[in-house]
Amino acid sequence: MSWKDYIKQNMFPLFTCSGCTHGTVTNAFVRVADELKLDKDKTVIVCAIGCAGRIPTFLDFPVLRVTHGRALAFATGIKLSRPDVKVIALMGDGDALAIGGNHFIHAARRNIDITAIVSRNEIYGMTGGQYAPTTPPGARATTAPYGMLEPAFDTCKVAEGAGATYVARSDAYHVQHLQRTLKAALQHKGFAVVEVLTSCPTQFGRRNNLADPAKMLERIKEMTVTKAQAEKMTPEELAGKFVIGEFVNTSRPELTDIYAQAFAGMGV
Amino acid sequence: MSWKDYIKQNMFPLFTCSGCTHGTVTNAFVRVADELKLDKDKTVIVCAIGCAGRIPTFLDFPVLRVTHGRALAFATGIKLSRPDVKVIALMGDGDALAIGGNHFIHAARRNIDITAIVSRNEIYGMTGGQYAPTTPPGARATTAPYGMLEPAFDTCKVAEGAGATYVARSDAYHVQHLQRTLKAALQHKGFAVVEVLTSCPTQFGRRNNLADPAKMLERIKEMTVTKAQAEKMTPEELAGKFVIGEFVNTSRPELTDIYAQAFAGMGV
Amino acid sequence: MSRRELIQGNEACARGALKAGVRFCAGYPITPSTDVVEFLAQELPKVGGRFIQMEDEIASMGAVLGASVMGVKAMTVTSGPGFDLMQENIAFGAMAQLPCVVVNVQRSGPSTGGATLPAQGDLIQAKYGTSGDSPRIVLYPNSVEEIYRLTVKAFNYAEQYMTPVILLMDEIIGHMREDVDLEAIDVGEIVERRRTNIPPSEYRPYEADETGIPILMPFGSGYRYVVQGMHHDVYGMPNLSAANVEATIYQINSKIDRHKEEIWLWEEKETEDADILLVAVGCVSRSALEVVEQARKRGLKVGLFRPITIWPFPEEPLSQVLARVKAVIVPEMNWGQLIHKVKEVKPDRVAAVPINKYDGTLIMPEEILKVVEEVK
Amino acid sequence: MSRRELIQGNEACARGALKAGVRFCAGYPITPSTDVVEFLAQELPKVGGRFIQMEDEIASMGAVLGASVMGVKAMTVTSGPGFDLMQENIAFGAMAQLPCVVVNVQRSGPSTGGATLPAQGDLIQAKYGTSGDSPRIVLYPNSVEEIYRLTVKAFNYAEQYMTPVILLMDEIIGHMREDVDLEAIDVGEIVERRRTNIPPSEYRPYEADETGIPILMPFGSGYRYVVQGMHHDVYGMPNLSAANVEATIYQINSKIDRHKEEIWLWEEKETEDADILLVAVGCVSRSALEVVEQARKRGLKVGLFRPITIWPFPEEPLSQVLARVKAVIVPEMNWGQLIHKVKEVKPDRVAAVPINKYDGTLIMPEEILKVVEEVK
Amino acid sequence: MRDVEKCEIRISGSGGQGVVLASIIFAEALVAEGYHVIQTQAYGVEARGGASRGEVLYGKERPNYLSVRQPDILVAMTQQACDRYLPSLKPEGTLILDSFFVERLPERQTGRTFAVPLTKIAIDELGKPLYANIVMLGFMNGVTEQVAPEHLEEAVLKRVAPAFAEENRRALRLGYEKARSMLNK
Amino acid sequence: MRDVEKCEIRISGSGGQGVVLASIIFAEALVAEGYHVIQTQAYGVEARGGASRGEVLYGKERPNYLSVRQPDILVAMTQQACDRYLPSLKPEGTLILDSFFVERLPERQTGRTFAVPLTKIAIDELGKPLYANIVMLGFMNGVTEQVAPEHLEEAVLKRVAPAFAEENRRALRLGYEKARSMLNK
Amino acid sequence: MGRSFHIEINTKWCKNCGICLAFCPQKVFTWDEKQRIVISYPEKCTGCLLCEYRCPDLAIEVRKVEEEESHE
Amino acid sequence: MGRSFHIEINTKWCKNCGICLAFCPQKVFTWDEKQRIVISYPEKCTGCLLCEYRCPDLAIEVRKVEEEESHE
Ligand SMILES: Cc1ncc(C[n+]2csc(CCOP(=O)(O)OP(=O)(O)O)c2C)c(N)n1
Ligand SMILES: Cc1ncc(C[n+]2csc(CCOP(=O)(O)OP(=O)(O)O)c2C)c(N)n1
Ligand code: SF4
Ligand code: SF4
Ligand code: SF4
Ligand code: SF4
Ligand code: SF4
Ligand code: SF4
Ligand SMILES: [Mg+2]
Ligand SMILES: [Mg+2]
Repeated sequence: MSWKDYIKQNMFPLFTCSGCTHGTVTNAFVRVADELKLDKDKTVIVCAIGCAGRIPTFLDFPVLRVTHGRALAFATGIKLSRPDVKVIALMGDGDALAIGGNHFIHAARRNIDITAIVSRNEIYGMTGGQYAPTTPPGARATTAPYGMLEPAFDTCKVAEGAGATYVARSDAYHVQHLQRTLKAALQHKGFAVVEVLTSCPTQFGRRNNLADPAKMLERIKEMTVTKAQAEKMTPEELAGKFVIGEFVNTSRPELTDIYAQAFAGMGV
Repeated sequence: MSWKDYIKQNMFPLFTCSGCTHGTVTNAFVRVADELKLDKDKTVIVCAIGCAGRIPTFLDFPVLRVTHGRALAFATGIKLSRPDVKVIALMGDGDALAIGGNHFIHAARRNIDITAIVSRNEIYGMTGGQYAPTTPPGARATTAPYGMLEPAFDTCKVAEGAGATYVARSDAYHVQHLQRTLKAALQHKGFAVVEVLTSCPTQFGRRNNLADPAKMLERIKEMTVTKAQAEKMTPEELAGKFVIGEFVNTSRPELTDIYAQAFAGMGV
Repeated sequence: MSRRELIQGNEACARGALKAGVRFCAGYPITPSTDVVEFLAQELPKVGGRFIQMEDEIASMGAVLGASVMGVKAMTVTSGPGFDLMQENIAFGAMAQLPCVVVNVQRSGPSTGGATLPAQGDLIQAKYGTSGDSPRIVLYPNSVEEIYRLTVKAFNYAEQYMTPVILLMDEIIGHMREDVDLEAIDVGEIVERRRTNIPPSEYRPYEADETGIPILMPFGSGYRYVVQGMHHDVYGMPNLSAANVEATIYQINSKIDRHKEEIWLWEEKETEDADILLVAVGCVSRSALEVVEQARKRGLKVGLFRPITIWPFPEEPLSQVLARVKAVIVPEMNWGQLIHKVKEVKPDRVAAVPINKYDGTLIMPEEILKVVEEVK
Repeated sequence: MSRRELIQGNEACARGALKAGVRFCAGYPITPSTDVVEFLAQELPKVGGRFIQMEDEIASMGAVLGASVMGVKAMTVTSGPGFDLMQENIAFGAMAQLPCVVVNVQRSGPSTGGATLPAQGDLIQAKYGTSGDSPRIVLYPNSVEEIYRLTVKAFNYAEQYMTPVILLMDEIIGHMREDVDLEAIDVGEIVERRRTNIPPSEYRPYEADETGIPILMPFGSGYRYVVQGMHHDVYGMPNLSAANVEATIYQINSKIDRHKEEIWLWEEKETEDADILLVAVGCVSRSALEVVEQARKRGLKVGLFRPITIWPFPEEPLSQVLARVKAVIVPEMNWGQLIHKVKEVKPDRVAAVPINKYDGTLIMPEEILKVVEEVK
Repeated sequence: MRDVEKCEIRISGSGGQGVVLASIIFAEALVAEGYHVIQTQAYGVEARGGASRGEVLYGKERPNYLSVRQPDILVAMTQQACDRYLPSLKPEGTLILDSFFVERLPERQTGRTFAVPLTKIAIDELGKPLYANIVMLGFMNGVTEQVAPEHLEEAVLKRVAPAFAEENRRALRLGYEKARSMLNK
Repeated sequence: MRDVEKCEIRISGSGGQGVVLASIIFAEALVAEGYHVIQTQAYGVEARGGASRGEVLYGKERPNYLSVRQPDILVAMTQQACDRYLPSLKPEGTLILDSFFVERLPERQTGRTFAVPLTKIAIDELGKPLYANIVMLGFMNGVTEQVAPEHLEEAVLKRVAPAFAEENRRALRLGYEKARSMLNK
Repeated sequence: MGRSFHIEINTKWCKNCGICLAFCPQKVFTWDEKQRIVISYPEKCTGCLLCEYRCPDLAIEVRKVEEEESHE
Repeated sequence: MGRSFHIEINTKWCKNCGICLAFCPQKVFTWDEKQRIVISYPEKCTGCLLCEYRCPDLAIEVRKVEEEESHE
């Protein structure tokens, strides 16, 4: 097996824009899938609507692509009804955190064994560049013609506050770090969240003088710092930066295990 | 003016069960309203469905009682369209955190100037005793006939993770603390969350050998510790306890202020 | 007689679901439907099934469809406002062709309305609650025994036609208790999802065979494909070509329309020689039955046509009866919904008289009888 | 001629809303409707208004109603799946009698379907998308100019009848551009919410006067009462007595039904002597207009009846026309929705012929003409 | 036991008095007795503390209609319930009142009326007001003789916690005996 | 300019080529020219990089029907677009191809066909391929003479960033001159 | 000049939950035979107001009374 | 025994975004006149794989080649 066995090669190229680093997450994901030798027939990918949510249809897994924002709700039904199957949710930031925010925090609370990967491109790509709950203050979006007025979520803090047992951030520039992080998340038992900083040159870039894919990735490079670096920085220096690394890696009983234990000996 | 001017005396008694301490929150609220001399005509109460959500119809304010879980969504429209009006959302725990969880985290992110008071009775009272995302593990509910299997939210951590600028917890036993806390929250500028531990003798109590209202309140007394006490306790000792007090009290630009500044000089 | 038990309508629904083989239920509490999930929360673990209370109705419906894609018989239960919230995902199920059962125990609305009051306000919504052309099979029982049988039927239809099926109830039939011997009821064959032996490499999940109904192999069984709510090709891949869009919409709708004669269920009571026909469903049909009895005693030729499948609406059977009668009376606990289907079908010659009650109480036989006397 | 501009349908909608006095818009992006909110995001601050993108459509609809209760003219804009999600809160608006405008730019569905493809699949949902008996006024324009005028009308109806009004569009009319001189369009009077001088102590918000429509004083104006979606008394307090339930449902529905003749809007083209009537709405009605022209040239007596208010459906005006024709053809871009209303109204004598296209493309004049030739 | 063609019972009171449960128990006893039974209730979740009622329709044939219109037997365990439902009672019907709560006794021209301090009996003899509904069932059956006492007892025991079986049996007996004694004098 | 009773134009290409924008600009010029115009497009968000098209219908009367069926003028800026839409072109209609991308030139019996390296002109003369659509507009108007050049220029300037006005003007002129030169030979 | 406290229970609002009784530091309240709350020892009241604040039905009021007044 | 690397771009998948070019530490790639990516200096490649991992279209493969092989 190689990473190519995890994609539908005959469907490629991807439908995405040139330089869309959602694809970089896919790239890392399939390599880690290969490294972990994920069983394609005992794994289900759940995704939804948006550019990030469409890419998984190009993966060679059983793929359930659901209504916008609802990946984790469907995933919960999958996992609880078939706990033996590995469940991975691949989501856009609007998908996971705007309309899907409630399922996100409840999946975290339940600590159900799902790996949730959120591609944070700071915009609604698919619908043409509206602001997301991750758009940086001041940035332009079609619905923020005077610059983004709302504060952005710290996804990792939301996940942690809600109870996720694995929480980490990586990005599309630091691809090796990204692979390591995805690997750790996929091996974690319980609800694992990885936020990946990505870039949308078409809808975010064009409106923010960053239409060039390489420039957008350069920006990610510049705005990320490791936990070690962050520790040495002042709050002012940290403003606008994203810390990459693991924030939570802990263990508490996983939901389908709790069910299994509670009902052990009962039923069939 | 006295606290009685803040209720519709002619509609009393409350519809609630004997010993339902949602009413104790109401009691504290109207006293603080009186203390702060809230202008009844420049304040709007928003609430929704559930026992906690029905009590506010007995308050002598303009009251918008909306669909289950949506209080903060409606409140956002109220506040943004009329920033001069004070907006207070009174919610049940299912209302605020189960179906309403997404609005809760987004209101926190936006730091919109709304005071959100969540009455945590650890159950769905109105619908007859189903489990809530706050029901303690092991407790019985009609939908948890074998005891609650899911972990409960730490509301204050969720609020903090999402960005609320005032976060505190109090309870229906420590009524003076409760009044102080509500007062601080109501005076805070930005999104303020107060979780109040309350008791539902009918639906939670009956199923958990605590049908007696006084016993249920006794339980709250026993399960609460102050921050000072908590600091001296081990994690084991803290298990199952709730810390009362202020967790976040910070300041960052408030949403309607940001709008006002961004558009100052524009328009009418 | 000895095994007759007093059983609540909602409980009969849960027991019917277990009989049909339900193994997953996700729900969110809402009066007057909650008893169903409470019963399942108790019973599912005993048969190796799972119940979960989700964060809201959207999530419940999502989780149910998640279970369905794994090949598990799944259901959810709700009422009015919750049914509103489920619509988008029900339509997803229709589009993705995932079987499941959605029980809606109607209450008085719109909006929060009256949680504890009976009404029949969701008849049209049950079919047309979503955007786009979403097919629906909707069943509406009128007794505890029938609730049990139709719940089984609902699962059977779901699996057979690969689509969400709505079981519509009302507060009265959901909460009432009747004596029944469930064990003695012959529910017929329990339908299981079709399977195929086609090797995965040749499998085209959304290519319908002569039945017009796709065979969707459960995820995790060695067949890898895409299940989604966007227009798609035979592999489930997103595709917006006119041919694919047409094929998708045709497939999901025609599989019901083509088989409507096998799907239709209805009851006729004394319609052979009726001058006046009552058309009624659910709790109101029980009053109507009483009216037929009492009217016949008075020498009035009154009959009852009771659609049991509300959707697809049994148009032809009804129109056959309507061809014989002089007038049709449609008592319903809403502002007027069933009447529209009746008007669509009825000949010009036949007067259609609505009786609408929307005060949260059951239409009484006397109220119908009064109109019968006026119309006759 | 000189002030004619090329304007997009969606933009005309936003500009109509501004003309009508909209001061609050909450939305959630969804193709093909998003242009409307994008335009408002740009323009609202200039008139002291506010736009916010909420976390989802449920929240958008909630925020809009929150603004409405403060007396602010408010709107939201969505499409298919988002419209599904808004239903519960739209019904809340209907029940609480809060005016607002909901724009639904239809796309191909059900579910995610085809975001960029035109369809007319939400005609019935627009009225019956929620549980219970929820009244709706639904307007459906067919040109850029009419979008502008009907958006103003939608706000006028909303404020006049104290109810949410749906402006239904389709992808084609939303995205097309036509040359219009908006400034020159006379939109008539801009309706403002009624007010009262009754002192707060005597104010009973939900006691309808002879118009049947309540006067709801904005919150924050010195009147304290309860606005809610549960059945309530004249003060808005929760109340489930049969009398109150009946009064609530009667009030919200009859205020539309009683005034339907003032609300109805429709267009007739060459119907006086028509043998064959086309009934069509939105983008399809433009093809139908072309058919009328071409058919007349061929000597075929074809006319068009275009409902502009889809709900309340202009039954009487249509039935008057139907009384004169021999056949009626109903071309629509769905599996068959408008046809049901037509069948309800038409005499037995008149054949009703559906043309349904659901492949995500516009029905072409030729396709209709072919059926005209067959029917004639 | 009496042989009944068709009968309607309404048991009314307030939220916490267990009137709905009583109606279910009685309905189950009627099933055991061989009747076709429909039991319904005014569902009280949104009316806590407010009026509450359980109803039973039964007969040799399955009743069509689903709601009690004119009860043959009316039980009222509060003043409010009595005031509200008395008009619906058949003129010749049987009225049973809990005189502990119903202070204004109604005047009736026809039919039998029994004013019994059901709750007081429960408190005095069983220590808890919550047995009042079971006392009532015993009493009602005592005066109306609809079901064999053993069927009623079985039905009660099926619905209460086994730990309290004895108390419930006693409550039933107390009610039944009260009925017999009132009928005998 | 020509006096046109009724006309349909289809401008087709791929996602990033600005064909929809070009159709809007041309439509605006037509409005200035006094026509009643309808502009539509195949909306490309879900078809990134895929086929994309803008269409204009216009005439002295307002067109009823909303979609181009048989264009009088077809512009194809990619091979794919050319292959796909050529069959719809009126036999006597005008075909304009960007020969930088369209490598297989179609054979037509009737009508005019212009193969022009639009994108190459844009790259060579203006340094950026993205001016190709404006070059195309100049060219199209040059060969079809539907609108006064000043109306077209105004329409272009209304839709582009002021900073790039000069480049756009030049692009227009390049296209127009190319047209004139091709027509003259 | 000592003080005493006047305690008033609004019996129309009170639901006899017993919370005031259970937590009054001075044991001012008792039950009657119908399980209703009675103010049995008002003289013991220290005016801590806890019962007033805790009452879920807003049914208690505790008022300070000057000694002289209370003599009347 | 030295090594070299064989770089292959799947031109059907590559969208010429330029990310590989911009971030290749060895400046292996250049643009052609139609703004397409060209592997101009394969010999400079150190096999760091960053281009392969960063490519959003999974279009690059870098394979290690033993010197001998690469001579052929
Ligand atoms: C209920 C619903 N609302 C809105 C939409 C429209 N929609 C499609 S994708 C999307 C957001 C895309 O943003 P994100 O999730 O960040 O993904 P990206 O495209 O940026 O990868 C939206 C709002 C929808 N399909 N369904
Ligand atoms: C959309 C919707 N779903 C479900 C319900 C039913 N419902 C009413 S109140 C409630 C929960 C009540 O719990 P909580 O918010 O904790 O309030 P409490 O009654 O405990 O004070 C629910 C689920 C509803 N009204 N609307
Ligand atoms: S629009 Fe943005 S997110 Fe979507 S494919 Fe293009 S670059 Fe990626
Ligand atoms: S059910 Fe519980 S929450 Fe509701 S009023 Fe009774 S005690 Fe309070
Ligand atoms: S606390 Fe209030 S409601 Fe409870 S018994 Fe005391 S006075 Fe009555
Ligand atoms: S004020 Fe304090 S001392 Fe006095 S009755 Fe109340 S709780 Fe007891
Ligand atoms: S990074 Fe990939 S897609 Fe981009 S230019 Fe290089 S090979 Fe092509
Ligand atoms: S492997 Fe490294 S050195 Fe070689 S081409 Fe790729 S990025 Fe450059
Ligand atoms: Mg995004
Ligand atoms: Mg609660």
